[in-house]
Amino acid sequence: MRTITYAEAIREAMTEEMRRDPSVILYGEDVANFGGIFRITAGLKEQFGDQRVFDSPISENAIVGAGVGAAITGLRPIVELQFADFLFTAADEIVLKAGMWRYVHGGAFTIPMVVRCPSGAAGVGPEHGQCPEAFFMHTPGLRIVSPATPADAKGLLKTAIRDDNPVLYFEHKLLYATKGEVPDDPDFTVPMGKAAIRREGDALTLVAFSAMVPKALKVAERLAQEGHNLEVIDPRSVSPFDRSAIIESVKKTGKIVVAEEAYKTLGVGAEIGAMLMEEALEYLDRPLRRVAIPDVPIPTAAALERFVIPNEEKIYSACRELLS
Amino acid sequence: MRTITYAEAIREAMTEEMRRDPSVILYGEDVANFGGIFRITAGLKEQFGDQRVFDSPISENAIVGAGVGAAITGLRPIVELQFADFLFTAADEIVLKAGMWRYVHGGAFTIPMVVRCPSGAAGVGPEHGQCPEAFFMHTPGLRIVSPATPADAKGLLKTAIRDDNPVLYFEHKLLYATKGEVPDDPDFTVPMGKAAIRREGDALTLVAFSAMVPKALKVAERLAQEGHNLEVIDPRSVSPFDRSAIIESVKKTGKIVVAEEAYKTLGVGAEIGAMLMEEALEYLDRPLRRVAIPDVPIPTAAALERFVIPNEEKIYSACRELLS
Amino acid sequence: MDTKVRLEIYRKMVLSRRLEERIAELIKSGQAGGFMHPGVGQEALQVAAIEALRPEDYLMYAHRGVAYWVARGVSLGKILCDLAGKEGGTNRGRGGVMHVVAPELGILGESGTLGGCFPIATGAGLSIKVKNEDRVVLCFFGDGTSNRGTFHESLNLCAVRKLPVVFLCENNGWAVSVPTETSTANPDIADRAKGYNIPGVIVDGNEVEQVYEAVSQARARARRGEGPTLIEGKTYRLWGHWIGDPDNYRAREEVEKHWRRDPIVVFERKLLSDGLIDDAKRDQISAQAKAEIDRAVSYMQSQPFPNPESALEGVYV
Amino acid sequence: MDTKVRLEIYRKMVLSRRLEERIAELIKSGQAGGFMHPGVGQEALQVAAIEALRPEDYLMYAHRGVAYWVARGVSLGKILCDLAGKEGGTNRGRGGVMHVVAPELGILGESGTLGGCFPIATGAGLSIKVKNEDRVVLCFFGDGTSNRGTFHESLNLCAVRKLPVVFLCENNGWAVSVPTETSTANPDIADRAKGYNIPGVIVDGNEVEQVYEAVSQARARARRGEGPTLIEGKTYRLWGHWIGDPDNYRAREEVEKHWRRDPIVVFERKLLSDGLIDDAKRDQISAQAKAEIDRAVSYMQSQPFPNPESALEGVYV
Ligand SMILES: Cc1ncc(C[n+]2csc(CCOP(=O)(O)OP(=O)(O)O)c2C)c(N)n1
Ligand SMILES: Cc1ncc(C[n+]2csc(CCOP(=O)(O)OP(=O)(O)O)c2C)c(N)n1
Ligand SMILES: [Mg+2]
Ligand SMILES: [Mg+2]
Repeated sequence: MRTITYAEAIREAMTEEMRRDPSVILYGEDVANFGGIFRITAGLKEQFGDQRVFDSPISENAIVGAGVGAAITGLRPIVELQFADFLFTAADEIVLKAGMWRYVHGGAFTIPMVVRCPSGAAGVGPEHGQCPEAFFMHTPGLRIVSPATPADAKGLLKTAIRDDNPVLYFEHKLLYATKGEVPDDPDFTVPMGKAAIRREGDALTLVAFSAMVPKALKVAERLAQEGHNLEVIDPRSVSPFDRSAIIESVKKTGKIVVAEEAYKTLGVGAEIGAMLMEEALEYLDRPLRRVAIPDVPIPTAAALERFVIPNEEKIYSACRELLS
Repeated sequence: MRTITYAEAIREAMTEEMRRDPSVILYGEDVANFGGIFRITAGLKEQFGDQRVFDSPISENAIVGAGVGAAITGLRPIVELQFADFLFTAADEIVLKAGMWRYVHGGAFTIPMVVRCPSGAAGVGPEHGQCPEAFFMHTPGLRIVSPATPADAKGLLKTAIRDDNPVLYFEHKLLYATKGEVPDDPDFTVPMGKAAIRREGDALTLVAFSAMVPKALKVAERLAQEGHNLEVIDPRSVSPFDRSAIIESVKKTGKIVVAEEAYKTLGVGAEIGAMLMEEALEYLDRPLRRVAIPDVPIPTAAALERFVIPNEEKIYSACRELLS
Repeated sequence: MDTKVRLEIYRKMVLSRRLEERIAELIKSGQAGGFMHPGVGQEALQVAAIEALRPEDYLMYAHRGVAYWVARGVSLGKILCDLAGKEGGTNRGRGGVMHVVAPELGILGESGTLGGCFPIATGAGLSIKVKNEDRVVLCFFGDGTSNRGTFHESLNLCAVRKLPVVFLCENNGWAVSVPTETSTANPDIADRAKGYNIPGVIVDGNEVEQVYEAVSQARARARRGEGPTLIEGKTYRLWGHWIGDPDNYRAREEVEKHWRRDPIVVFERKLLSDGLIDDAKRDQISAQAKAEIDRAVSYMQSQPFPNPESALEGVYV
Repeated sequence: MDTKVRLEIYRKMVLSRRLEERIAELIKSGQAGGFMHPGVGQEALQVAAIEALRPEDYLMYAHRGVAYWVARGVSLGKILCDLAGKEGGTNRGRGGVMHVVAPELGILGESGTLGGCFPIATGAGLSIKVKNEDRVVLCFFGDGTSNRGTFHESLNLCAVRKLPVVFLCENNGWAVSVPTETSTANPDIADRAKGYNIPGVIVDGNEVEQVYEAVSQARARARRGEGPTLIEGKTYRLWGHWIGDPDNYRAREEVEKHWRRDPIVVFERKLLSDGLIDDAKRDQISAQAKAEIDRAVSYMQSQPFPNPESALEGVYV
């Protein structure tokens, strides 16, 4: 085990997979010469050459669509979008091409591509700061992964690159610098669709993914000191989505809070709530609480952003309310 | 009161509003010379001239984005997308421009534009047959309207055209030919955000909008003959969303089924389920049932499409299950 | 141009035309549904261009008719099954005729949203370049489709990375009811090539030899690693936009004028005057086409509709 | 070119440069945050083009610096408040310096997704045409941004409907770390004009007179109802892409070479040799700039941060 950052974990995963499989390529804006505006791809062009790692024009439709075209003809492209929000500029390529090209063509192709999407609010407004997992979770055909730790960042990215389905890989900008232990085994991978129980407990189920996980764990510690043992569940991927992990936990706790960095309406918490109403109604002794962005575009000014993005205080009070 | 079709109602609304307000314009592919591939805009160019009604290139980003630009400079554009699915080809213009231009610019502008989107499965697959309301319901800044009757089609479109917010107006292709009574009053409008109770009852709350409404009403009749009085609620718009109408009904019935033509995961039913778990948990005596597309792209062949699109039979059995 | 090739092109043009005539009957008699956009009038452009390819090349066809598939050798029976939404086709009723596919023939499928073809073709070109393979991509699209932003992004990306993609615009003067001049500031699509520093070539799309020659040269250029070419074939859609189109937006005279340049008739005259076919041969080719189509129709009729539950299969690997 | 105009352009160029220097200090000392993309080196292009407009014209600026706003007359204090995320700016902390707006000056805002500007500018042009108003739209964008599909869709739509929009590309040779030749098949963006049957003009973007002249002509053409013009100004970004950019991807020599063509120095020399300014005048202009900026900074510092709850206001009308 070594302790490395989330950013290093992502770079390691790409490096190892590109070494392992010559059909893996990487392109996007500023990924080659500059090593990515977040420096995630630094050194990859030097290692793998300018055919397998190259800078693309500012052409998000072509970037994503070419990934689909490359994937159905034998490559395993990793494409980097500079910000997850730019998925909207290529939504047809994401939703109707990556997500459905296989199905509408009767399974004639596999689409082994990964779209790396730096997500998360960081004082840059709604065009550079969203976490749009929920948008694309509604679409059949896509895998959607949102690691919260360096180990998951590495293990899930390796799985995504090896997977034959298109994967949206959300890497939260505020997690890049966070450190954590990562196994040395070059074949260490983390399966998609398997939630991580970050902390076991029976008082309340707290679901959080991506940058919400560290916040959720702090809240759980604080409540532990107040005598409440929370179960913190990190789904890690919302497609495939480990529904049973959440259902089983709620059967035990009877209470659930979902913390996410999405707009509240039809955020991931909505699906969780509806699923529990379908499959665990009799176990629920308290109402659902969703801690999410209150349905306004993410403002840029720190004073405003802080107010709309879920933080420990808000997660804490939502849990407290249910526990009292 | 006259009896006209849903298609005629849409045309009437546009005609009257264009007559009433010279700042209303209409453009899109084939809308002028041809009168629209569904003939909805027939005759409008002849009445209002080729500056206010014109054919655009096949350029969805420019079509929608120019609508935003025209709206912030004093026009009230109605833009027609040939199929609702093409919203994905212009998602940046829809989500981040129409939806947020006002907010990020501190309220400097209003965005009085309407995007008309023919929706619904009709043997044409997932690129010409989706009902994508739920996708855009997640986004702050947009109004989303889905009329089910000729009266609502007319009244809601007039409201949408007069509204200063961007409105996605979903007109279901299979409803175009349906007939219904429409008030003569040229100032007849229907407010957004006010659900219609299509049928009163206390046995179960059945929520349905757009083309699901006639199906829901047939199911309600059938169950009435079996002695169960369903309450059928048509939200008519999912943004603004008349949450209280649904909550109040469920407090009375304790049971809810949501029927929609969206993919099940994170469809509108998900938000309804989560909302009820937040605000009406103690009133629910039976689990939620969502009748929706089982998370596969809409197949083209009739035999397959019929299997995935909610129909009376599926809605009926979902209700029956809860009633037994 | 090689005689065998010319005869093969003629045969496939005739076969395509006869097949679309039969499809029109099937649709009108309710034996098939689907969004069928007939290619009648554009067969020379479609067939000649595809004949200029090699078996290993990739094809992104457009939504305009059956000739692409016929030229590439997709069995007619499969095409009809896709049209009718039956098993026995290429996509098991999933995508219908809008998504006919044949990876073994290099046919990569179709994007139902126009312009989706450009980035996909670009990606296929990227594969070829990265894997250093000896093949190219031929990407068909209409004049109207050329106004999608994806056209611009893809041509630039292909040009700057010198990807082996041949872009072939079928400029038939109309996009549904909209004439090219109404939607397109410069109706010569090939003039856009300068903006990407690539060759832009205009040919008479109803002249088999011109099309074959232009595509052959573009293919050779792509193989030399010099990148994409933008070819524009001027042609005309002789039938409505889709089967059932009232087609009341075009002047009858205009349509009739173009019927006189029906590419099949034009090419037939040449072959006759060059003595490559005679009336007997022509009748034989047309009879063979009819027989082949009859077989395909009965194959289609013999096929079952897909099992409804199968709709749930194959979203993910 | 009118003397008053030249002096005004010079004053605004100097004011913009000094303001960006001050903004860099504010950011480095943590008194302001935000995504600031400095425009140092491109002031001639930005200021001269905007001086060629009339008060009633619309402006879509790009993300590259403050000169657009300064030239159009936005108060410096407001700009700094937007940068600092405070009240007293143009957008109440909603959009920050990426969304400076001033409808009363025709400034329509900015799209944070590059290329979003093109359709919006097109729509503003549409308004002008439909309402038959006497104004035009000036739309700035970078060379890298010109590769978005929205460029193509919008230029074609403006050209085919003859909308009064002037498209002005600031070709500074780089898009963040990517040189134009690496991302753009034809680095002369103006060559794309042919594809839309509109004039494409290349000017030295560091030469005030050339820019002013080109924009004036394009504006006149638009007003005559002849439609859009595509102008490309060759220029150079003298600072990093954003404040804090390591800027380690460009050769120092290249950057130094361009510093020798610093548009302010170039223009200053001309004004001196033409006797329009002398050293005293120059120092006075620079002193006035400093004083104005000092006032703006204290205004900014005196302004409160927005009330957090206000984040919930104003999504809908
Ligand atoms: C993005 C998108 N916009 C619109 C359509 C609807 N549509 C299908 S075919 C067509 C006309 C295409 O014209 P052109 O590209 O010239 O091809 P042609 O039909 O003339 O062969 C249109 C508008 C679509 N399928 N996708
Ligand atoms: C759609 C989109 N893609 C990428 C970005 C990130 N980005 C911001 S500025 C920039 C470079 C723009 O280059 P250019 O247009 O040449 O303008 P310059 O910065 O050189 O002035 C990039 C890639 C963005 N904001 N939007
Ligand atoms: Mg055409
Ligand atoms: Mg640049």
